[in-house]
Amino acid sequence: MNNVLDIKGLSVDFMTPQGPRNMVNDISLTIAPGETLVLVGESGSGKTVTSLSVMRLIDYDNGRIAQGSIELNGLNLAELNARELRELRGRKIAMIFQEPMTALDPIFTIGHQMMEILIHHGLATKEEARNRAIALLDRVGIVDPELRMKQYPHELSGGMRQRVMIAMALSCGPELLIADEPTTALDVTIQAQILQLLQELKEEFNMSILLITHDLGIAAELADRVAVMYAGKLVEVADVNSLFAKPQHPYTRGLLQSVMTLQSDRTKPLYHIPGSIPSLADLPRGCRFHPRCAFATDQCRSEEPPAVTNGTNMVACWHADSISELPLGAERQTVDQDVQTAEQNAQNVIVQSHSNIGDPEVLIEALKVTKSFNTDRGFLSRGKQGVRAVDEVNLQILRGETFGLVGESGSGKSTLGRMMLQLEKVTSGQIHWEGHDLAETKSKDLRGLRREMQMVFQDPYSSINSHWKVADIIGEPLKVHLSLSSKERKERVEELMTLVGLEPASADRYPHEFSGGQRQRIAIARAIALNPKFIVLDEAVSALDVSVQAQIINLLQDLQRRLGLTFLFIAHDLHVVRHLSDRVGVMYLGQLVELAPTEALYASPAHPYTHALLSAIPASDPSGKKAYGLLKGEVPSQTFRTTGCKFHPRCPAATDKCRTEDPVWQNVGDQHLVACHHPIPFEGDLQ
Amino acid sequence: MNAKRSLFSRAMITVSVLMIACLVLFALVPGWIAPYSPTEMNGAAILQAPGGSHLLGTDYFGRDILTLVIYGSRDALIIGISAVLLGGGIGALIGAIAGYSGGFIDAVLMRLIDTLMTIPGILLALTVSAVLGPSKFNLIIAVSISIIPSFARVLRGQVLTIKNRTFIEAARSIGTSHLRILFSHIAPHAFSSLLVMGTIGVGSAILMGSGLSFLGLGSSEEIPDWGSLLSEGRSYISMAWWIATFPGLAITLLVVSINFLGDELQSAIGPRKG
Amino acid sequence: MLRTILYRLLVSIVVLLCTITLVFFLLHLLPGDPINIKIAGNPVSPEVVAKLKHEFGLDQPLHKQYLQYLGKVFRGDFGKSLVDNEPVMTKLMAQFPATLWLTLLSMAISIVFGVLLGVVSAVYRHRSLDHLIRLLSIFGISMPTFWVAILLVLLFSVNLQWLPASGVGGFQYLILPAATMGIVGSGLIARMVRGSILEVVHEPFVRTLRAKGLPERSVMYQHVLRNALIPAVTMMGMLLGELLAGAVVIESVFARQGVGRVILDAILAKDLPVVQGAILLTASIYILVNLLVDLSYAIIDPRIRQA
Amino acid sequence: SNGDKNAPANTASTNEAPASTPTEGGELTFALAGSPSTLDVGVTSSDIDFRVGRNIFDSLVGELPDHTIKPWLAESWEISADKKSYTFKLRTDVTFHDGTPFNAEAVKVNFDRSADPNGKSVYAKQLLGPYESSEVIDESTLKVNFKEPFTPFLSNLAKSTLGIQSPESFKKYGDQVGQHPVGTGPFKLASWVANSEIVLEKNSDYKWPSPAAEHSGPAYLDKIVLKLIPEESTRVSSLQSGQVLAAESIPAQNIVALEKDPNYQIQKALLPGATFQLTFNNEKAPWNNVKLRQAVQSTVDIDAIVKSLYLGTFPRSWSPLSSSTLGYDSSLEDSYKVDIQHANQLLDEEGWKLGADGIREKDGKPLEINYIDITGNREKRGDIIKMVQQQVKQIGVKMNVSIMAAGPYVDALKAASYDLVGHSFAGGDPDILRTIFSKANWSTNEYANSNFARFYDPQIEQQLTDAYQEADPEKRIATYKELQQYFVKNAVSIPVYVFPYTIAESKKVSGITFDFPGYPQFYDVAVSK
Ligand SMILES: Nc1ncnc2c1ncn2[C@@H]1O[C@H](COP(=O)(O)OP(=O)(O)OP(=O)(O)O)[C@@H](O)[C@H]1O
Ligand SMILES: Nc1ncnc2c1ncn2[C@@H]1O[C@H](COP(=O)(O)OP(=O)(O)OP(=O)(O)O)[C@@H](O)[C@H]1O
Ligand SMILES: [Mg+2]
Ligand SMILES: [Mg+2]
Repeated sequence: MNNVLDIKGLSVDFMTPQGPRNMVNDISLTIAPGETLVLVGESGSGKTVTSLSVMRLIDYDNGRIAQGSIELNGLNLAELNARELRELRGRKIAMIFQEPMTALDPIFTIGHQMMEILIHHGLATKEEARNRAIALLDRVGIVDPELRMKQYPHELSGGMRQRVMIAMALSCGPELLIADEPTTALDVTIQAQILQLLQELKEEFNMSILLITHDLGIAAELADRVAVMYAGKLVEVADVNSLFAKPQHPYTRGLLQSVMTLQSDRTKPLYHIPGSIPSLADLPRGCRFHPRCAFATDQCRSEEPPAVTNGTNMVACWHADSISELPLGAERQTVDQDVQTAEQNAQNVIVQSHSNIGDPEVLIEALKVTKSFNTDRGFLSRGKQGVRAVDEVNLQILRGETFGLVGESGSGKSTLGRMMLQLEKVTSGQIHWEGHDLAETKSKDLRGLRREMQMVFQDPYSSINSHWKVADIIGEPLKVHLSLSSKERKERVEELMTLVGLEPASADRYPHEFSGGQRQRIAIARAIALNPKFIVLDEAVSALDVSVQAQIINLLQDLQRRLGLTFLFIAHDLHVVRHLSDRVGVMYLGQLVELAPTEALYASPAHPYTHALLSAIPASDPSGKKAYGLLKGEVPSQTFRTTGCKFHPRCPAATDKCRTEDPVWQNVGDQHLVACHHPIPFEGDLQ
Repeated sequence: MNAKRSLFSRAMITVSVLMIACLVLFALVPGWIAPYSPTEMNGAAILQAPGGSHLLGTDYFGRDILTLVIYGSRDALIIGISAVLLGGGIGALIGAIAGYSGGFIDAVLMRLIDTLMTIPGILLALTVSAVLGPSKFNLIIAVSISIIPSFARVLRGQVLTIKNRTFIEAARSIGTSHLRILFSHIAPHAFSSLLVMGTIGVGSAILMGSGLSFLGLGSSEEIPDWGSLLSEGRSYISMAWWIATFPGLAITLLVVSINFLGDELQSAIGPRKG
Repeated sequence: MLRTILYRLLVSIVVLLCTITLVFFLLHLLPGDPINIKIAGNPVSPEVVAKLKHEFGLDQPLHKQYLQYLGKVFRGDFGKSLVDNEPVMTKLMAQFPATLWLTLLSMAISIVFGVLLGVVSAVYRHRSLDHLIRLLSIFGISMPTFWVAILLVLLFSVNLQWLPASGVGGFQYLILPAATMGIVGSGLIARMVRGSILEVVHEPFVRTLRAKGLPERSVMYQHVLRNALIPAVTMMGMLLGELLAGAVVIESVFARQGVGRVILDAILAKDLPVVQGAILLTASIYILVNLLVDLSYAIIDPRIRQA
Repeated sequence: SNGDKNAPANTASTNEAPASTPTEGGELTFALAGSPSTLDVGVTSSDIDFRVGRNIFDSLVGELPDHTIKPWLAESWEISADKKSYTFKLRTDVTFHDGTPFNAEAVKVNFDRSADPNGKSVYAKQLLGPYESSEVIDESTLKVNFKEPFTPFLSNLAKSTLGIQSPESFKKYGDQVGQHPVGTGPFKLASWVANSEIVLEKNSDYKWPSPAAEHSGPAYLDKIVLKLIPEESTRVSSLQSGQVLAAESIPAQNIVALEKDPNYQIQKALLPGATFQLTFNNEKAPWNNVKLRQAVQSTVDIDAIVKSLYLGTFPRSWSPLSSSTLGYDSSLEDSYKVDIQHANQLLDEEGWKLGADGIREKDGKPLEINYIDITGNREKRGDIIKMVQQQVKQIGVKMNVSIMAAGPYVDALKAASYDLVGHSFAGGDPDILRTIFSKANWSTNEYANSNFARFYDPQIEQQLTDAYQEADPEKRIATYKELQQYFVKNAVSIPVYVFPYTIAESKKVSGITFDFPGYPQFYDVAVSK
């Protein structure tokens, strides 16, 4: 077969202050014409480095191809000089990056940046370049391309910028398009639009695509073949269907099982791969996966498994043959035991839990809460122009429940959560805590109340102070609120660490010595240190890799059960929300649009927006590939006030009434409320 | 970062550290090193050229230049370090408070700093020391005042970014007091850039101090500082070049070393700026 | 945009007011009676002292003096010199052009050499040329200006007799003083430009540009440099302040006329109205330049332009 | 000591330019050691103003180096019998630069203005002493009346301080007349850029030169460009780089170098008046004790100081009066010498015993000298103190030096909180002794004054008064000699050096002369091509 791209035995080294370090090790990959190869793997596994090596862009980051060859239609890229490479880049191979926000030069117009590439490659005169750029922008779905040509990147939304990036990548008609997590930074609805666009364009432009993602759902939907990376090595490459149906490598199997689906059993703990991905600086001997592998043998511990090719499929595991025959879930037994031992450890800790679990009494309540931010600072413009981040939201959270809050970026989820904890002053409305108005509470009493409510944040890297020792981080709330002796505090910290599954012995270490998942455990330990009643979990697992995400979710559920906690769980990942929550609220542009018990919401979303959100989720099952129920457009800016229902500009079912009248809350089922003029009637199972 | 660069840096760091260590040693125990007494005026040996019994020559009092350069390091370091501790400390505090409080307090404090900023450092120092009179103490005050704004600005910026990091919000959600947040959470993060600022600040304080001495507003103690030695020697430049040249060289080398270390510290903190 | 300009303008005026106040009280609260200094060492009767005090308004309570001064400043009257009775405004305006030319030329030298060296240094980063430039620019900012001035005069005026050692006149009189200040300025700018280029080089968009296949030349000079110059512009605004202040030393070493000299003399003579006027002049220029810098930001940087 | 004994005030030191016929026209560039603040000589007190003013304003009389008074704008004069009135006969052919005729009225206006007790005049007022009034007898006759006899008057009159300004200019420019000087002199102001340069232009109508002049008619030069260069080394570099043809106030170290250079010549004038002296606060303990003062006097090695700092270019001073002043007592020269033993003995006798730290003490108090001075190392005075500080250590005296800004300095003078202060006072007449030692000139709370010694002795006070009223030159000189002997014997102050006003010039320049108080005159100057 004549491959567009043929990578053979590629190894990449980076010069670091500590000397050269191998980041990608002995990778072989091929991509056929018109094929989509999806490269999946957890954070830090070397996906980006691989893709940059293909472009030889690692040269600019002190990277170096140590071994192997990269052939593009027979031309070895590893041996080209800078000028020859320049001629290929952008023209034969194009690339789209993860961060659309920063991937464009902020001080040049979109038009300039679009035309530049055509002119530099000598493919067009200025005039032709302009026309071609406009046509391309039009093709990637940008409205008013001529106007956009004159605009600067910051004037465009993230989705639009990513479209510009795509248009730019397409402009010279490349043979290979590399897309490195092109949708990770985008909302689900936008992600769906972009992915569909890529699908369409692939056919239209007849290119091959190397798509990098950590989302198996995306892989399932788009891939012809999937390559799985682990710690700088390829562990499995397979046709998409066979990979999902019959994964051969234990890591692939683990990944697939960690993925949550809309069908997973909410009451059971999630499967997770134990441990975490090793640092490339400190790799285990033998198979790099062996410390986390349920099937590891002595051979795995000492010898590196070779990549065994079998048709288009390839796997690097000593026991691939035997393992692939096992049904998925065979590992579960072992892992469940693992969880149980952790639980047993925790049992020894005396936990003082709150009473009246399950009492449906309201713990915290938001009454017509509104939050406006002034966007323009300075006293010349006080008042007027503001963002209504949260707009008259009413919400009750009951004792012991987990309330899930979903919605696209900027819909006001975090702001609402922060107002509930009085970290942000309400502009109007009230927050009632056990019946008391928090706004009326004196700041001294409020400090005391803080013991009862805590927060866990999205980013485990920035939510704990990197200059402090773990013991001090976890001990801080104890120090602030209780006058314990340092010995008592130390004991309590150790208890807490055990409780969240951290080694108490590591109390004297600094955060940078921990993995992301472990850091999130530290943050959780800090949050539960004072036996709070209520915890706001703001995207608490969004930044984590799938395998780690599952561990944390299990931990949270476990803690909630044992400590009688009440959770406000904020997330944009609908699977995760479904798994954890008892009830779910959907926010759009600062307003709550739908509120329902989890099962009801997922089974029969009543609001068109909820429906669109659910249908935009890629299903991690290649057999269930579907056409997206795409939502048009993007979330409009909040400063731009619309009359009527805020969702109407994007709503497929919008009527004149929606454009003029604010929707009122309707009851469409047991505790199932929706703010819509035309709720979707119950149709039975969504799938 | 490649090997070659670290070689250059390493060599320079070594030279700088040695240089500074030398001068600190001079400042601590000048008497052990200097060949003569700094106040000894040898009428029989005025304006002697370098060499012989006076390695760097003598000035018109017949004092040994090498001795004076060695003793002068004390004043230079005292002025540089105390001005940074005083002015930098005040500036950092103002900046931290402004950045952390935000709103009205921030606006007021920053306008104050802007005001200080509009009057160029040396002018401010000149005015202060002209009015207070020339003494080492007043010189330190003058130099301190003029370095307040830069510290305040940098620290405010630092605090503003740190303040918006989630771990600060986490601390607030725990109920940690503002004072504790400022000093236990924010301070350690701002420390590294404060260190860089401080290092470079010592250099510029030494320069400014010697400038004021040069203009005749320095200290009038028995042992001259480098700035006054330089100003003393400048009218002898064509007759006895060594009087002005060596103290000038001493200032330059000290400040170069300090600045170089500051640079290296900076790139150690923000490795990308390399 | 208009609002931004207005806002900045308002803040500038507030700052200027603060400066006037600060300088006024700084000078008036510190010890030493200016009239005494004026007549120092000469037998003058108390009546004359009183008369002089009255003439300069120094017999009034401080707050009255302050209000009067403020009122006069608003009418563009900075009072008159205690030493020679010349109106401060006239005095300063006569001196200002010389300082302006000096500052502008040294600014030009600083920018031309600074940007050039900074760019070369960044492009050849971590190579010998870069090391050399870094070393030079550190030396540039670390050498005392008066020392540099002395050495330059010794070389170019006394020994080579190429350039005049002092005074004001044609362009050749400007060269040495401007070069002295330019050495510091170029050092500062070179370091700044190098640093900000190296920062921009690591921005993700640079990777995009390379991925597009643009030649390194246009990546560096067209995109990176332009982005890097934005922060450098602030630096230049600040530099102007430094240079204006540096004029105090340079003008005195080179015996040039100029505001710096006036300030130095006036400070030593405690000629309050002149010191105040001169500092206000410097401060106003500084404020004005930084206002312009802020606004020029808006022109170079589209992100701010639309804000 | 330095061979300057009995030397005339003007010494063109090295090779004088050959006396050929001077070239007419051309311009002289001259580096001035400061920036005049005003050229209103009647008001100012600053030397630099008078130096420039000398060439713009003429005086009624001129004083020659031998202290004889010669007619200038006044053709002759008579002194009344009671010595209180002077009647001048003025020249009638003189006009000011602005065309105003010079006459008795013009002179009266000048004197009245300077003597006005409420006027701003500082030095001129002092020079007019007990001035009472001026009477215009006729167009060319003026009678000046004093309240009491005032012998220094004629000598004072010769100074540019009492140079005659155009009365029209007072009316026209008011306060600003200092920026627009109008005189009768050989040069008139053409332009003035502050801190940069002052340009003087030839007065082509000039035909009333000073008695010391060597030619008649207008000046040779068309133009004089006075470059204002306060920084001494810059001034010298400007001369060496050929930017100026002549420069004044050349520091010692450069004099030495320039004297050796065949392209330059050096001219010096020892300035008359009170020399630079270290004056004790004679009122304050412990230095009100003459023994203690004498101990310091025999410790300070003036020769060493003068040699180190001025490299032999400044003569050492033995008397509070400069050697070029009328009545200077040359017998004081070498009248005392460095004698540490003697000094120690004096201190021992007075009960000041050496303490452990090498400082003498008595009643638990250390023997300290608090010296104050103003910022700026003018004429290396700061350096003198540094040397003195080291020298007095030998006899166990600790010297504290505070160098202050102008404000605090004046405050300290008023408060009389110092023990020692350094100062000089330029002036033509020996009456300057009254300025620095008369009780009338003590500082009060109100303002600082000129008797920094805070010296008072009724008998000496009487002698000072007698001396300035005495008309007989012989007797007058005798009194002044007595006074000088007294001040030196009692170590009221320690004279240090006589300031030689020095001009270095290119060999192309000839004819720079000095008037009596030592200000340069450019009237006879010519610049060869
Ligand atoms: N310029 C560089 N210098 C040194 N190390 C680097 C460089 N770029 C990447 N690495 C290291 O290479 C390893 C692989 O990184 P890579 O970015 O390819 O991971 P990834 O799979 O893309 O992860 P993510 O999902 O987080 O994007 C990481 O350990 C990273 O720290
Ligand atoms: N401090 C603030 N100042 C101004 N605007 C703010 C501020 N905080 C939030 N906003 C605005 O309020 C809106 C809601 O923000 P919020 O962070 O609550 O959204 P979110 O739903 O949590 O989004 P994400 O999923 O991106 O975290 C956004 O438009 C945001 O720009
Ligand atoms: Mg990546
Ligand atoms: Mg959020």
